[in-house]
Amino acid sequence: MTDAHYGVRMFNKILIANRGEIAVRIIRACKEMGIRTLAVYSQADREALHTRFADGAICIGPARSADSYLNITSIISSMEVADAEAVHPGYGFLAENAGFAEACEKCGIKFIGPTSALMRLMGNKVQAKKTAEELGIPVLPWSNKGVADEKEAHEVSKKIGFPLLIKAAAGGGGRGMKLVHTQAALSSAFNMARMEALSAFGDGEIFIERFCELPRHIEIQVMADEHGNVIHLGERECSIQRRHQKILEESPSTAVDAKLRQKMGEAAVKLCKGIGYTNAGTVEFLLDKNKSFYFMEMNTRIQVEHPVTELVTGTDLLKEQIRVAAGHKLELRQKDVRFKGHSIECRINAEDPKTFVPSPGKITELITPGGPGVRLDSAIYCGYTVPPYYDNLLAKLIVHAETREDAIARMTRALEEFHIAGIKTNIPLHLKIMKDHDFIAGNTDIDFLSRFT
Amino acid sequence: MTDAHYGVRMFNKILIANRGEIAVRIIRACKEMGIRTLAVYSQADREALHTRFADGAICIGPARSADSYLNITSIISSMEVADAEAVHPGYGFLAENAGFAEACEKCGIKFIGPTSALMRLMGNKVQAKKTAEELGIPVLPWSNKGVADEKEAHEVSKKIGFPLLIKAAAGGGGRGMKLVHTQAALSSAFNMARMEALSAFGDGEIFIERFCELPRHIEIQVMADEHGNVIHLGERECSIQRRHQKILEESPSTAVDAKLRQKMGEAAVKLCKGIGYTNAGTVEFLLDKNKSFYFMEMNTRIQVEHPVTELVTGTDLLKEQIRVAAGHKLELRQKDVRFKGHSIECRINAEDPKTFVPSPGKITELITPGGPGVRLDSAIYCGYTVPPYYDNLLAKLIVHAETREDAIARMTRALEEFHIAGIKTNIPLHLKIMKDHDFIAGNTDIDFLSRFT
Amino acid sequence: MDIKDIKALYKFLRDTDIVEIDIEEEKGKLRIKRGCVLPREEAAYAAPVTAPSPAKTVVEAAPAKPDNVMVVTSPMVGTFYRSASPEASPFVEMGGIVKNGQTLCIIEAMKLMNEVESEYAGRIVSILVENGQPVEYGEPLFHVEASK
Amino acid sequence: MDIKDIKALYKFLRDTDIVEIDIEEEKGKLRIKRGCVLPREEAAYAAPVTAPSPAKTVVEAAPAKPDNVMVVTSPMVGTFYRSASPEASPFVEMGGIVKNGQTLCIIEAMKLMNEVESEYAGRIVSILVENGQPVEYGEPLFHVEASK
Repeated sequence: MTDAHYGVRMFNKILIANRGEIAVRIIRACKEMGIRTLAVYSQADREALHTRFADGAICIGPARSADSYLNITSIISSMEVADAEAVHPGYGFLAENAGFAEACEKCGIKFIGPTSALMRLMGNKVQAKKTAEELGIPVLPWSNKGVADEKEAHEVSKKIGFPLLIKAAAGGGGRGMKLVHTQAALSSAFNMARMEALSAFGDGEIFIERFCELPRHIEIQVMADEHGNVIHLGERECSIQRRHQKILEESPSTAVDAKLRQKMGEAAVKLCKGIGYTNAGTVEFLLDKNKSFYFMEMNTRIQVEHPVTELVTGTDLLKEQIRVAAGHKLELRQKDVRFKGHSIECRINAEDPKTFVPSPGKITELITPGGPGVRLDSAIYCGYTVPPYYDNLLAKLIVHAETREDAIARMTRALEEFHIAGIKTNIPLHLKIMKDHDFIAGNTDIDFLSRFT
Repeated sequence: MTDAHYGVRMFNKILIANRGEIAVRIIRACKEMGIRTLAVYSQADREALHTRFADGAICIGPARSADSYLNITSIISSMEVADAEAVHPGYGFLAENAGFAEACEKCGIKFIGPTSALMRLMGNKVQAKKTAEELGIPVLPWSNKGVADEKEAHEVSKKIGFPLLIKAAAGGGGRGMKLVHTQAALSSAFNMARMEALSAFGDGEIFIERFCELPRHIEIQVMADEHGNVIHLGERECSIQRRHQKILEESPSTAVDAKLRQKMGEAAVKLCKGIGYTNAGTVEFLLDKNKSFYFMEMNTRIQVEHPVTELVTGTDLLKEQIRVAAGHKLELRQKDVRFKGHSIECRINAEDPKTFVPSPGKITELITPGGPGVRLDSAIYCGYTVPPYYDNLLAKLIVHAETREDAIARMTRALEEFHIAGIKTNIPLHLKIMKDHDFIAGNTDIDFLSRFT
Repeated sequence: MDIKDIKALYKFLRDTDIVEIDIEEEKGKLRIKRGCVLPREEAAYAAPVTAPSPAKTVVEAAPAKPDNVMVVTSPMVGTFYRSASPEASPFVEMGGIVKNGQTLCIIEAMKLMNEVESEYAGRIVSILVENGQPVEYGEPLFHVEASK
Repeated sequence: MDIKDIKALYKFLRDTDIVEIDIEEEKGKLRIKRGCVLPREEAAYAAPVTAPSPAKTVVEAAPAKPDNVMVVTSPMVGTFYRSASPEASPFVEMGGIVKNGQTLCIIEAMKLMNEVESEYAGRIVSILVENGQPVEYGEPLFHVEASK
């Protein structure tokens, strides 16, 4: 089959190796492109929307993720059995598992994402940071390599100063981090970090970097084809986090102007070109109070929060991922990327809005918001039982409006319309954020939510 | 209260004199503008979404429309009692009732729409047509005034020729029309039409015009402020109708290019300027096979299908209506109106998709479509009972995409996702249209659906 | 905000002409709207006081209505008046005996005074709306204990 | 498309290695997908055949399974083979007696051959999947009537 837009080859069938809203999102993109979809599901997800919406569905294992959505053998076998040409991993699960990407490469299945080699390079935070630094992208002062022992840690600390952060090379998203304020605390923190990294990631490699006080978390969306073209699609402001879990994202950031956007975008593109990156990716930066930015890590997958970028740039990142994976050239050139209006995404989680305890169970009443400028990427319906086995993201409520003020007003009314009974959700928390003076003023940093709740 | 955007006065509270999806749409606009909303509802609509979403709600009568949503006294009294400054009539019910607009004017309530005098002028099709003709806007050859008796009808027919249409001056939307092919049939058709008009509209005024074979129904959206500024927002293709009821609309029309759009738009603006029109309005044209267009009538209200215009122009017509009614100048100038992409709206009705018999009742299962480029303007939820007393529009599913081809693909997948159980809907009919070769090729006229079903 | 506070607030409101009140606190939001009685609760002898979700609360202010107590409801939206003019005495008083067809009150709608007549003969046992307060269609105005 | 047509179609499909069939006609769409059994229906002795909404139809091809008939399900996604190689004879035949731990079939996944052993001793009363057909996790493969 050929894609009508290009006359170039397109996949006949794609397996979606994920569940929840992102699996639904991928199915939507495929359907609109005329590509057949194959869902895989665990025994707990027989009634899930991705299982219902796909053209075909294969049960790959019991509820436990390790036996189903992380079961590489089952997933590759499903592709062979159902004759799927490509796999989209979504985010989470196998999306950043280089071993899975490699297995696909060996079986002649197209993994919709970068190569396994690129995933390994960026998956190791020491390698990633070193690579960025060598390409001239600003990084926070750091140990410049893995730190072997306490002694080396003390030497590094003299160069960097306190407070400093001890991090696991195999970590990411904030996992396996230790903040150290004094020389006295360094040794024990270092040893604890190494032990934790070893048990959590099976890799005890540790590095040290300067701690940046109250930064913003700003990330740049990039898209690269297999012909050497790379573009960026502006930034996302992701500072509103709870324990390194983002709960609200927006684009543009109130801290980024056109000039800074261009600088950060160019840094992200330089990194991608330097490593020969392909497909969608996100380059994460910290932005300090002086508007200096530092490379943190790169996520080699589509992000949960990709819709805010889609709404301000008018692109479809999922379709672009698929096109690029099929060998197409990028549709857009950098000079054609336009930013229009303001977009906010609220992650609607099944959890107590105060204690954050997950709240799985049956949805007994549901009114979803709609109307102009409202997009809902959801995996729920009235009568659906949210299983307790997976993450608690129910839906992403995304709005687009001309100005940030209008977007906040729109999000507020959409959140007020959103009614879910039977389980608890964090809708009240989002409503509280929408009415918060600091949020309205655009004064957010990664401690926003801890001061706020 | 002042509108942050302008520093000009804005209403504190608006009463929404309607129900269903349009009432919800108006409430959404008000909420985003910081205006308090007052719903009115019949005893059959206590559980309706507009009753639930508004800041306040007043029961104005029993289920029957004549006693509730058409009950002018109750509605005006509700405004006095709850201190609402303005009323939005939506479409249908009192939206084109000049008497209601006049009562509002007398009570010092702002009717969000044109003046009662303008509504009367355009409400009489003979007056409207005469006015348009005098302003130099093309009309089909016609009797140039009301036709008093059979004798006059025969004289007119000699000038116009057959086939011809006999119409009621007080009609509209196709009601009270007779198609006459021969001289022999003229007398009886004329007398029947007059009798029908008298009994249906309480006004026996009749006129005659040439019949146009298989035209397209193209309408131009206009918006006028109270300072003499008028703009048009392009066309909507509304040819897919069943018994003069539109069921699917799109913008742009496959039959209208930029040049024709400009010509038709200028004609619509000329009419509005000529009569001193204010607020939102729609100028309806017939477009014949030679791309000649003829003024048909003007609708002095917001239309069901306004969202397709909003999506291709990036405007919010409801908010603009409210701003203009509060005395603001139009935000946009004609030269700033841009048309981007393609939009299609499907009206989802509670009816048998083959027999068109209405299907009220309880919605027992509901999965609503979402994801990128999908807008749902709906008044239903799972567990809601669709009452049998009102029209059967459940929801408007609207998509926006870069091209018409992409919009059709998007609408198809959205319709496939849309699952309503407990009542019958016309979703299968819409899916059939999306797969129809003539529709895909853009070959639609007002007989499309009759040939199709 | 607990049920006692809501009851106290409601008691206060009953003696005023406040129709609706919105309270937003750190702990949550409360909206009380008076004058709207659901038909299935018409027999409940009380105007509902509701706090919107997440914590829906309905306060029932009085015990269930006996079978021989009839409800006179408002035939229209408007303002309820107990007398023909501010100076005049009320058409009926609590405990008063009324005849079928006797004027009970006036509903003013669009500057017009509409008399509401009793469809029952009996004794007025409750006057459910304060003088000068707005009423909606179908809203209970009086309870009349029918004569046997 | 009525129930008899669907049953006939299903009968045809059972004898082939077709996994999924989509039929689009003027009257509607029918999709039949084999190999997916809902857990609560595992005991129903049949693979479900479903036509997607609006007209959901489930064809039950066989009567309810007696209590002493055990179901052997697939432990993984893969391709079902009844013998070790195309030339070899099947591990088990209809009506054959099997021991606990005896190899019943092979599931090929990612070029690896995985033997499936019986957890029951008894007689093979149904072979639910055709040789060479794909199976999903948990899909019933055999019915074994347990020895008493």
